[in-house]
Amino acid sequence: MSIHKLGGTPLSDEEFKKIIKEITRPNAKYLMSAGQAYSVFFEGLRRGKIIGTYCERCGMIYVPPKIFCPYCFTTLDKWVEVADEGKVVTAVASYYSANMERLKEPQIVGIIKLDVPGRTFTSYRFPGLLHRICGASLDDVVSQRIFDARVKARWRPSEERKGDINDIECFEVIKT
Amino acid sequence: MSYMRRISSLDKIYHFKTEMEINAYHYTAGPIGTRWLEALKNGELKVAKCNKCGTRFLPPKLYCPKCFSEVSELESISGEGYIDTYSVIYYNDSGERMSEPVIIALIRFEGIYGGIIHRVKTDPKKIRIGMRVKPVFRRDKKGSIDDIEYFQPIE
Amino acid sequence: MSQPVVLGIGYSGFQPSTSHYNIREMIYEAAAKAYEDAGGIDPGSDVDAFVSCQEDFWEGISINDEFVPDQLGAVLKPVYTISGDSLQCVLSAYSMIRSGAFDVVVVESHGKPSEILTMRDMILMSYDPIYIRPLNPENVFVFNALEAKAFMEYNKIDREALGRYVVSSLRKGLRGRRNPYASIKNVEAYLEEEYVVEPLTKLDFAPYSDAAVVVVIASEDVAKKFSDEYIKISGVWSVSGTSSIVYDDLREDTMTKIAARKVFDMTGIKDPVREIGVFEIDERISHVPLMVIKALRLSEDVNRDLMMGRFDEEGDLPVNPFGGALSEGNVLEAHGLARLVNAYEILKGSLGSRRYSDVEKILIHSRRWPSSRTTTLAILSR
Amino acid sequence: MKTNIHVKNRVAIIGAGLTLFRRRLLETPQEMTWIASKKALEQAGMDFKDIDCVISGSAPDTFDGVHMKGEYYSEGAGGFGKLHFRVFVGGGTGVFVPIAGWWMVASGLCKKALIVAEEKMSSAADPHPQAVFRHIWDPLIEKMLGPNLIWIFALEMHRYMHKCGVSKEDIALVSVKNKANALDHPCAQAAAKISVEDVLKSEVLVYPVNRLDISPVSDGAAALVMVSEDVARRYTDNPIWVAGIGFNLDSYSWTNRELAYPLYLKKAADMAYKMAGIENPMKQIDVAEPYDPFDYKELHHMEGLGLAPRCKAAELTKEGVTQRDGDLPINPSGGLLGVGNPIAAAGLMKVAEIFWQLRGEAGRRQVKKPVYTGLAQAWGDLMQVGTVIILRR
Repeated sequence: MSIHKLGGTPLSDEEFKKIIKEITRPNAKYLMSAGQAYSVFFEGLRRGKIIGTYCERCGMIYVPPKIFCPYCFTTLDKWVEVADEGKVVTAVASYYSANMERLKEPQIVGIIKLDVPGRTFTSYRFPGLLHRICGASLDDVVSQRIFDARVKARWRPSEERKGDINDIECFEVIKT
Repeated sequence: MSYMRRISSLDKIYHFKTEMEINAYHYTAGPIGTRWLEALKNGELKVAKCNKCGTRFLPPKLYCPKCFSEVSELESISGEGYIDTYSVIYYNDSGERMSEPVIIALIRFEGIYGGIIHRVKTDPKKIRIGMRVKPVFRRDKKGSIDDIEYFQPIE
Repeated sequence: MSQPVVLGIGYSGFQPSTSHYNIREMIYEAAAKAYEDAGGIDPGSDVDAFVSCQEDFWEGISINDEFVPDQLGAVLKPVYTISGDSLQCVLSAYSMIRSGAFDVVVVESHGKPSEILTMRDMILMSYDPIYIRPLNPENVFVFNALEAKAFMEYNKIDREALGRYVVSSLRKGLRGRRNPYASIKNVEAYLEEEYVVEPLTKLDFAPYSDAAVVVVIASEDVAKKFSDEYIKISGVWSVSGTSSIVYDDLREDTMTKIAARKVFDMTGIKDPVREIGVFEIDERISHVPLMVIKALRLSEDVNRDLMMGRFDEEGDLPVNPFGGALSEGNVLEAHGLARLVNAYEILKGSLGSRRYSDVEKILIHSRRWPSSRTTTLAILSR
Repeated sequence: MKTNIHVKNRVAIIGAGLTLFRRRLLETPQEMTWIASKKALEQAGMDFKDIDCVISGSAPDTFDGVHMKGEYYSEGAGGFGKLHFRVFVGGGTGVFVPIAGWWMVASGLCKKALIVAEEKMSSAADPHPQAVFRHIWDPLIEKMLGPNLIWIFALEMHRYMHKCGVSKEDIALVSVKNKANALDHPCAQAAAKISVEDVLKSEVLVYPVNRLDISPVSDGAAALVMVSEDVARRYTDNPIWVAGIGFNLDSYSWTNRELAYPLYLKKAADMAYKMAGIENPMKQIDVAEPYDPFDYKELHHMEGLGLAPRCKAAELTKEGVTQRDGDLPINPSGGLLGVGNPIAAAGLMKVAEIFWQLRGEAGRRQVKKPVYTGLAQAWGDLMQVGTVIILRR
């Protein structure tokens, strides 16, 4: 039967290994500007602060910041410092690294809805960050106790900070 | 913290090096391409042939580039072709002058649709469109278009 | 049938580097200007859909479609990406409006080549991985030079003609608005340049620029509500090349030929030489506009017509009269929109002298750079 | 977006074709594209020379390992010398290709269009195709945290479980159903008879995601032939009409919004329903193929599409409503969980399935009840894109 009628030619792992192939090692490197908003954000992290932008029209606060409000389409240049504290809106326990290598102990990561003094946000739009969560156990995740838990940024010592997201080591669960 | 409306000084702008890579891509050549590369590995330059419309073509594909029927055949050719167009590289991508200019040409073959882009080894002053050439194979071959080291003029 | 029109344009950048701004901030600036130019439209309530033309390997982000909406004011709106030249986005927007289902479509495109550190490898990644890439030539533009050689030999176009084109275009660029690379050169200086990849010298390649361009396209009926200063898109068509470049005839521009036939048919153009007032053509590599001139049958003898200045500002067939990509720089997929912006400004009378005040139709052309011959043509008219 | 009373030209689908979906195929991206196109054309009774436009889609270039890959694979669809462009909305691409195809035909610019989607993930062989997903994040912020792809879906799944009170057992039922449905699909890669137990006992990757909650890595291509009404009448007595299209994209700031409910999908669906004149999707949609790269996504998407009340999709699944012989068959093809997930091709496979279901040509996969209106949907980017197409007999 013709190949197209069969729908193609499957290869097993073994066959794939043996068969003739061409190989390319990609070299795709970039030097990216953080631009206006992120540069202020990173400078803030270096100084131990979480900085966002504030839209005067709709009241939304953007963390990470933007110099425009995507909803009102206005230019933003009001900067606000938000708390380095907040609560967990979701969290998971990862047994794999970025390169998909198996980890011995699961790493807990989550999304943190950050506090802004004097403001409340719905669960639909809020300033939030993805980060590692420390001081929580696998059981805290599985039992969903981690949801709504209060967490606070654990900062690297100021001399080790470089002005990137890893200046925050993790968000640590505040024991009550 | 007080800020200007915008940052203008360059030292306040953060930059990050980043990449979009994996270790390596491995490309298979398809049912006909694989057989064609195997032939190259044996030092033979073949062409694909469409049984429906008779088109003989290079590079080989599972489908005929003329009538889009399925292709299953390879045919031997002498390997003698001619230069359809060429270029000479005098400077590399980094802007350095080449110690020895490299000629790249599109080589076509009588009666064959398509052709091959490859190196030609000759004096850049002597090269011309229409010049007849043939492939020179490497000693160690692996089943790649690069098994042909270059094409050389037929005296 | 709804007539699609260009209602507004905005851009930022067109500089060798724009390191103070993240690309999304540049797009915001371009979008804000475009919406204002369109009569003050509100992206949230007045726009039906948004489309971005871009390619991931230029961005350094896999699936960069993710990052399209916010800076366009397009969050929770119909938004999509075409991995192609920005004139293909115009084609798609044109079709959306003609379908009757959409009234206002925003097209965005951008390029930030100043942030790409490994351009050579990226260009090589765009070639066939089995039959071309393994040659790994010392200069990846050699494949473009194969075409330049074939075209020039077959049509007996000499090096001086190419030089004349380049020199003239760089000078025309001095009158344009977005041209960091415009300059005064003479043909003698061009002829002294060494070949980089024969028959092309470094003057034959547009240097890189960063830019973002946003264009608002609308049906004529709806456009009228916002502004009466719009420009019609009379026709647009795109024709794909093949990545097996050896299947093609490199001596002529097959894609432009096919696309022109279709676009002239759509717009009822019988005699392009008489009916089209200005040509905005892709010149990111200098032999390409000459191939296009041939394919459009604008000239029997390109050497002679270049010598006579027919393609200059005062000629009867002005090509890129305010400079093309050689002057403004190669802005990657945004190139097609850069041509459109020039045409829009000329037709509105906001760019150039009275010389062009009677121009009715402008042809714009963009070809995918660097490895594909895929071509898109459009006719803009008053 | 106006309703379809303003649209003059009706658009029909008259043929569909698929390659096998497999972890590895020998064929090149061009050849895979050709196989799917050839099969779709054969069903339509057409040849490549009859086609005037090719609209294609494919997910990231970083899978195939070809920059500007649309320019590369389009040759296999006969794109050379014809109109072709490639659309790309991440995982939502597969369903978006016929959406773009719809307006190319509805506008009258194209009469006979080939709609094709291709993905060759196996080329990204070293270390693994999944490694490509490192590059989908904001490179300056999230990528610096060393995330893997499963993080974000696990975060969304867990938020959904928490908000809606859905258990892992409830979710696993989807995987069990879809993999079983795929046993009847000739192209399927991951068809299996498994139990909820098997899913729960499979390796935990990122809690709450286990290995059997996820669709596999695949090579594959899919194609449709999409034509204007007059052409359709000439070629077939049984055309399937495009009744509605919808698409919508939320903010890239995915950590700044509610993940338990896909608002963007509701908006995409509303756009399509409005065009198709559908007011009560739960009653008016007879069969649906929502996007299921993970099992929870089927439930999540049913709710976004209005095919289940919010937080109630798991209940419908438990009651058997979504089985092939149920009241609202969901993913009768076997979905991505069962047939496989060559990203863009998987989305288009879903549209092909609805086409075959409405024609009554789905063979052993044919749903029990009579079907007149069907829906296919895909999803992607940073959990922010919804693409929806509604077909009608």
